[in-house]
Amino acid sequence: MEAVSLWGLGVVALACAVAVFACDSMARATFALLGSLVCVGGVVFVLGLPYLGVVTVLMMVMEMVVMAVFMVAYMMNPAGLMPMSMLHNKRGALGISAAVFASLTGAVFLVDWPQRRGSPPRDTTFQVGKALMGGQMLTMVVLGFVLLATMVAATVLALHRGRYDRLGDDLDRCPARDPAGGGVGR
Amino acid sequence: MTFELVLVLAAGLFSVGLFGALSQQSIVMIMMGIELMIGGVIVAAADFWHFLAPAAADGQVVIVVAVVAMAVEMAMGFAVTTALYRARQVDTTDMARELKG
Amino acid sequence: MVEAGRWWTVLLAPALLLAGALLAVAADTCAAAQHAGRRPSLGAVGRRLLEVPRLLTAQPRTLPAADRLLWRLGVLIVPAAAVLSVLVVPFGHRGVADLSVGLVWFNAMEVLTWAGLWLAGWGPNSVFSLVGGYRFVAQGLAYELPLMFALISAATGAQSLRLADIVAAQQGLWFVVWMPVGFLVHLAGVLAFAFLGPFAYPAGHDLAGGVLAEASGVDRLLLQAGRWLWLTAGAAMAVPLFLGGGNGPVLPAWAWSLLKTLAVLGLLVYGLRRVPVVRADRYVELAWVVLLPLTLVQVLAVALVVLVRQGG
Amino acid sequence: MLTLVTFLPLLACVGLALAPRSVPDRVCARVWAGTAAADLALVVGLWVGFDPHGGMQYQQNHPWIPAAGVGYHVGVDGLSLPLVAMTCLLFLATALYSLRETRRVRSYVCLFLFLQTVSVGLFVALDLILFFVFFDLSLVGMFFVIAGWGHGGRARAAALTFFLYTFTGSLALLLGFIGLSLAATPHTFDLLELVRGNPLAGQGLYAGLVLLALGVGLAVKTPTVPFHTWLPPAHTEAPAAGSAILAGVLLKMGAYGFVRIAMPLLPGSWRRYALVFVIVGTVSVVYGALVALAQTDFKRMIAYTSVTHMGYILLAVGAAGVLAGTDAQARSLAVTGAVVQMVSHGLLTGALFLLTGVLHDRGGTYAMDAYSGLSSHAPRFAAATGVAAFAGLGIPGFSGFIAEFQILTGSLASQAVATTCALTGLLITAALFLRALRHMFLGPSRLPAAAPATGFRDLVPSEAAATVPLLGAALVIGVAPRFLLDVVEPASRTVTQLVAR
Amino acid sequence: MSALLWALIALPLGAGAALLLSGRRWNALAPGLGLAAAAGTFGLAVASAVFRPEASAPLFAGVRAGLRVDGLSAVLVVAVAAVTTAVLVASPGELGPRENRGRFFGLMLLFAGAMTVTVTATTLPPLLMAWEVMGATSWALIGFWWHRPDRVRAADTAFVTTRAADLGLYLAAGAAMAGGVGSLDLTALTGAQGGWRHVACAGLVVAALGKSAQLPFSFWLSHAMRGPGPVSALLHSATMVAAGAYLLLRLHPLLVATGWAAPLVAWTGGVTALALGVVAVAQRALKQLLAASTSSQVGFMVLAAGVGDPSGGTLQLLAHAAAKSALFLAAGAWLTSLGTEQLPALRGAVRRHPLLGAGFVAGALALAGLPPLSLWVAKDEVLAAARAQSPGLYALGLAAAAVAAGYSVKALWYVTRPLPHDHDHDHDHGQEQDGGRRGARGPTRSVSTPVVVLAAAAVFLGVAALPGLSGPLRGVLGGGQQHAPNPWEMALSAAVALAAAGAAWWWLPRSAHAPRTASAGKRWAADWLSMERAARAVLVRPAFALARALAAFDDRAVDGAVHHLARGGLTLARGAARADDHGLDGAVRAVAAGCRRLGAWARRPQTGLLHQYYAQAVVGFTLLLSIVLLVR
Repeated sequence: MEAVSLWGLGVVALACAVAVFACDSMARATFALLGSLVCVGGVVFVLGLPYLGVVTVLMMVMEMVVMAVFMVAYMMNPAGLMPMSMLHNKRGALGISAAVFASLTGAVFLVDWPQRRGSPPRDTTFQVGKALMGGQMLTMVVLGFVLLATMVAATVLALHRGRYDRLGDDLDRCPARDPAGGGVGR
Repeated sequence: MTFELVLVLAAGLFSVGLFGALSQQSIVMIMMGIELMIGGVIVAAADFWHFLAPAAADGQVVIVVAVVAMAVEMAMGFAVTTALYRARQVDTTDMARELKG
Repeated sequence: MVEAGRWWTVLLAPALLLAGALLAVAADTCAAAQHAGRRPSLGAVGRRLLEVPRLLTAQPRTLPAADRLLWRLGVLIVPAAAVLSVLVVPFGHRGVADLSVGLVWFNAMEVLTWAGLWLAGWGPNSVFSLVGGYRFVAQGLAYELPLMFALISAATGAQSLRLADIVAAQQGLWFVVWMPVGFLVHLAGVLAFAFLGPFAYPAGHDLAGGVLAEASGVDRLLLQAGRWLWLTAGAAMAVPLFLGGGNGPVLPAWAWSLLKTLAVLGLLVYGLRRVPVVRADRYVELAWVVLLPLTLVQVLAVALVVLVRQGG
Repeated sequence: MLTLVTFLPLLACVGLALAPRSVPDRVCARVWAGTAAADLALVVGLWVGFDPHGGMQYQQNHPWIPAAGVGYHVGVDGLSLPLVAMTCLLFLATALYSLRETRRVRSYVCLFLFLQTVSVGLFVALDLILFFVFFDLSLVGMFFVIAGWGHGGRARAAALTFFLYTFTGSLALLLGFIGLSLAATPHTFDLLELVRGNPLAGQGLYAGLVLLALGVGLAVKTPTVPFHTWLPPAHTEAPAAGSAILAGVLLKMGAYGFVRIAMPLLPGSWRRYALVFVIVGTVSVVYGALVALAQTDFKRMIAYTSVTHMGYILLAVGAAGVLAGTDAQARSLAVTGAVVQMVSHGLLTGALFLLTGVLHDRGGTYAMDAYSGLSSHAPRFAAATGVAAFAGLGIPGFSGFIAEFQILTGSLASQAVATTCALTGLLITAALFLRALRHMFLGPSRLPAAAPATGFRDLVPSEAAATVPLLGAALVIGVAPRFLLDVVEPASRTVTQLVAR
Repeated sequence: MSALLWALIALPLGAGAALLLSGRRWNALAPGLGLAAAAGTFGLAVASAVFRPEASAPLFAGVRAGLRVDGLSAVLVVAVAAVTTAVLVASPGELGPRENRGRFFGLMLLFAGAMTVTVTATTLPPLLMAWEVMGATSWALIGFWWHRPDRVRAADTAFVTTRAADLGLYLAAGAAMAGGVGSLDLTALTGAQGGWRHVACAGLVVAALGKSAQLPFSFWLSHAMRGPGPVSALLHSATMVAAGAYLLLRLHPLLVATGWAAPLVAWTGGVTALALGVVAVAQRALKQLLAASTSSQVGFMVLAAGVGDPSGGTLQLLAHAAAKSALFLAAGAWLTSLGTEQLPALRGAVRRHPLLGAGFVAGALALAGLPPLSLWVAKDEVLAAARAQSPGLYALGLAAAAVAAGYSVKALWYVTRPLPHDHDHDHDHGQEQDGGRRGARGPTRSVSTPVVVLAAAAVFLGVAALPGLSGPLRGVLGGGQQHAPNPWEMALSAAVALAAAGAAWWWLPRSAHAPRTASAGKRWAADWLSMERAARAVLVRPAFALARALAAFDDRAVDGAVHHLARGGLTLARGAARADDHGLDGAVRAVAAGCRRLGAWARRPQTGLLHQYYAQAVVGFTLLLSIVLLVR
């Protein structure tokens, strides 16, 4: 049962992956990518990591929806109605990725992988939770900080009017000049 | 045998993502390519965890990190693209080559 | 306690969900009539239900350069996701599939509606539907975080993601008693992802029906069905999370679950008319600035209680 | 007491330098003269209290750089006291002579006060490094005097040649000193200990090299022939007072170095290489006299005569080193002659240069053929120059004869051939001085074009007061030399004994 | 007693110095003061001759300045004082009031003092000091009228020549010291060991010959004649030139001790006497004739010293001093009054000034060595001693005596000719080249009396020296000499002198009118045997040439070498600077350029194209991965 599902999911994932760069419409590319990543979530689910699998699907769906918003905002031809090739250096990229694929698969088959050690715990979610909160606390802290930094940086970068513009030249205008009203304290 | 096959799947995803990243001009498309590559990594991590070291949680931590990385990459990518777009109405890497050496 | 049902429960659950949805629609038409001053009559309800065969036989409108694939996908996803999310909910002491990560599954299916609705909005290649889709995404950003933390507070209280464990944890005391904020935020969330009542902003009349603007025929039917299915699914989910699932003094577990679900559903349908449609950016401000901290405090309180109880 | 004598001028110099700008030049000159007179008085006091047979007296010894064995050790004996007296007398003379100086008087006075301190300091120094420090400071002082107040266009070039040339010599000297101190078991630069210890007694080659270094350093300073080419330009460009001090005092430093350092500290190698010094001395005598004979510039001629006189000293000092064929009395006579020659040359050539200063001040040039029959214009000037010239060529009755007689008598015993050659030097010196006198002072009267319309003014009181005492002192030494010889002879006897050991 | 001797020296020297320094201030008083000092000196001289004081003072280490008046020096001291007084009496006449008399009298007294020290000195240093001072004063006096460059040049020549000879004294002093005679005592010189004695003796001989104007140094005496009359009278006749002879007379024991010195001195004296006699005969100017005659007469004294006859020598010295100073005074007076010293022009000078003329005639006769006069007697003594030594010397002496007679008579002949009628005419065309004051005025009495007195002294001295009376004189001189001249020698010399005088008197009128075709020999003799030209050619000119050459060599070679060294240093510095600029700096700049190029290369991969970065990253990682895998 597991092998069949793995095969299925694998083939669908690859198909969607290829579809991402094959189709013209940006929306279709986005949702092909979503499909591929959902399959990845599925594979993870099947490989005995239910929590991570479902969380991956959860995150990917939200991400792709947001990406779709940006896709439409920035792409010249989001709907892919006017087919044009947005590619460059196709041959080079193909060559490199083929070479990488060949070397990786070669490595996969040549390297004698060690035998499995130990058996999966009963509750994998508990295992990862315990690890993150215990031995891997440093990773958790780092991830926390990275996420915080990303939030602040992304906001700052994306804001049209910058962080300080709203506070006027001398940074002291009391009700900051924000385009949209509302917000705390106003 | 499934272990190697899943790894091949991961390699495949990684390579397709790589091809996309290298060949696409649009920043968003490149980010999609990178997302696929990270997806490959997640698959590989799960595979390693499942087939080699289920006892330890390291494989899972790698997946968590990969997922966070994907989220961060996404956020920062679009922030930069927004800033770039707002500044110069350009969204392809070819036109944003000011940081040329 | 709750063990996975047999194979036929897979069919029973959708049926029950559909029934619930129909009941909700009827209640809604009665409320609308009462609201309009007329007496709620069975005929009005019947007329409302006749909509289904009308839509099924209607000629679907075709639009130029519509992305038919994505459109069809979007319209299908919304009801499918609702149905899938219910599989995890335990009915009395038996659920269809008792996943160890049932709560996350429900959340994942709930997020799928975002994708579905956006696709439904993008598909017809029309401005109003696209804007409607965007509105839903914006509304989603608003309600998603408080809803997640509400679910997390329930999970923290039960120290597990499995719904059966959550129900079991509510033997003594229902979570709604010491997680009221979580319950309210959950209800608001249910209304939000069913984009009904105060949260009908994506399908707002100012956008000529928003997401439903271009939907016609089967598409429109599926979308409408999806809204009401999600409403009942949300109500069903609230029961095991906050209202102790099948626990109850006298009646059997499934009866209590049914009763509680109908109660919640009634509460929601009652609330639909009472609150005006809230604009997404206004709600996002309320959600992120007020509800989010509250739910965080809620989770913190729950975690402390759990620690004290476990520690002591 | 000696430190007071040495550093009194320096105090005055510092006082003057720090004095407010408003101090008029005339006061500066008077201060200089006063200080010089006071210094001379102190030295006379020293002389009176000096016991000829007491060896080194008025000693003061304080550690200065103990790590390197260098101490501030000063003292006077028969050799250095006359020279110190002569230096003070000469500085007083130059002070009086410069009363009428007009160009930048304040710094001029400060420089000369500094030079006096340095010169006296050198003669009283009994520590090699102290000697060397004063040796080099004198170069610096003289460089500025020549460069600053020299009248020729090439003053700066001459000053630079003078400085670089003698400075290189001083470096060789320093090398020698270091060699000396290293040879001593407790490394010390103290002269008396080195003399007592006689460190280089045994080492032949090493001592020879040290003597070579010392010899070259001192030879450059007392200009012996091969190293003398800096002297004539330095003199022709230097101002009168500067020339007087350069010839009167600075040249003696080199000669004094031979007697004070080279002979007592390196007796063995001095005896072995004495012949070299004799030959260089003799050549200097004859060569200096002949080249002087061929000069047309009066001051340059006198400069070359200085080379001759220094040659005599070197001859005497060299002869004193040769033990064969002489007895102690002859050698000490030669050394005494050398010291007296230093004193007499200082007085006479100092006077001569001051008088040439007068000549240049009036006539604007030193060329002999530009003047003629000056006696008619300036009888007193002519008389003074005549007397100085005759004293210079060794007429008895003046210190020149006393010195040269002792040198020649003392040196003939061991160096018959060299001394006879040196005798011809006497003759040539006589010829050149007479020729100069005849050209300039006697014969029909003719003044150079540059001479002012008022004619050739005679000696001004300040100039007379400067030159006449010097000639008077030379006369006193010439007539009654005993007062000087009583002081010098015991010291030269000790030096000859040291060389002979 | 030594105070007397110190006084004897101090008086002339002190007075002289005072007068010299006073210069023109006491011009009027100068003669009186000078004369007083001279007289005082004379008195002291007589006193010291009687008491024979001795004195010494410490001079150098182990060397004392000793003075003693013994037999020989006593006589001389008195003689010097006497002649000085006489000359000073005559001097005011010679020098006009406008002259700088203070300087003249000062120098004369200084000279007298120096001469006194010379004769009384017993050790070499004072002798040498006095010797040199005499030279200096003679220079000052010869060049007294320094306005005329030729006079000064003559003074210089005189001084340099005598100075050259004086070097001998230095040599002698050094040799004595070397030879072990620490005290430098003249008498002890014979004790010097080995070769040093010969060296000392040679030095002394040379000095003496130089000072006494013997061959080959005698040419300076002809220049000395440029000085004023009294100077010639005092210095260049009586005292200075005699000093050399006196020295040899005193050091006769040393001469004998060395063996070769005595004959050398004797023969030099003889030859000088003869040669300079001939030169005197050939002279046309009176003073030049007298100067040459002085040299020849001193030759006799040197001959006496050589053969070891101090008393004869001294007598000769005294006689000659008296006679010659008289003649010079007269000649000087005529030079001032008649303005010329050429013999033809002095024709009949005796008649013009009878008293002066008489003195001159007496002096000339004495000079001729005619019998009863003093010089004849002295000459006989010397010749007697010479004969004892070697007949050749005796013959030489006789010939010299004959020649002496010859030139004396020549002078006499011209001077005693009858006055030419156009008396005044002579005054005008008298050549001025002798520089005398032209016809200032007639010789006053002050000149005539000393001339007469001196002439009288010259005559009467002869009498005292006659064999009968010579005992006390020889006793005074202390030198007991056996060879008293036997009568036939005296007769022979008298005959020779008379014959020569007669011949000269006969031959002179003929030659006076003969055409002036002077033969080569005559011209050579007239030019003082061209000794000066020889000396100048042999010594002076090469010395100057050598001097000029050396000066040039010094400026170019030695100074040049130093400047080349400096210039070499500069070029080295420039070379180093260039090397530094192009070499090192170049290398540094090359490295910099290389870095810039590398920089450019490093920037090439930074194309700004994102996809290329990815490609590079991937290739890089794969390489890294493969390395890690391969290496492990």
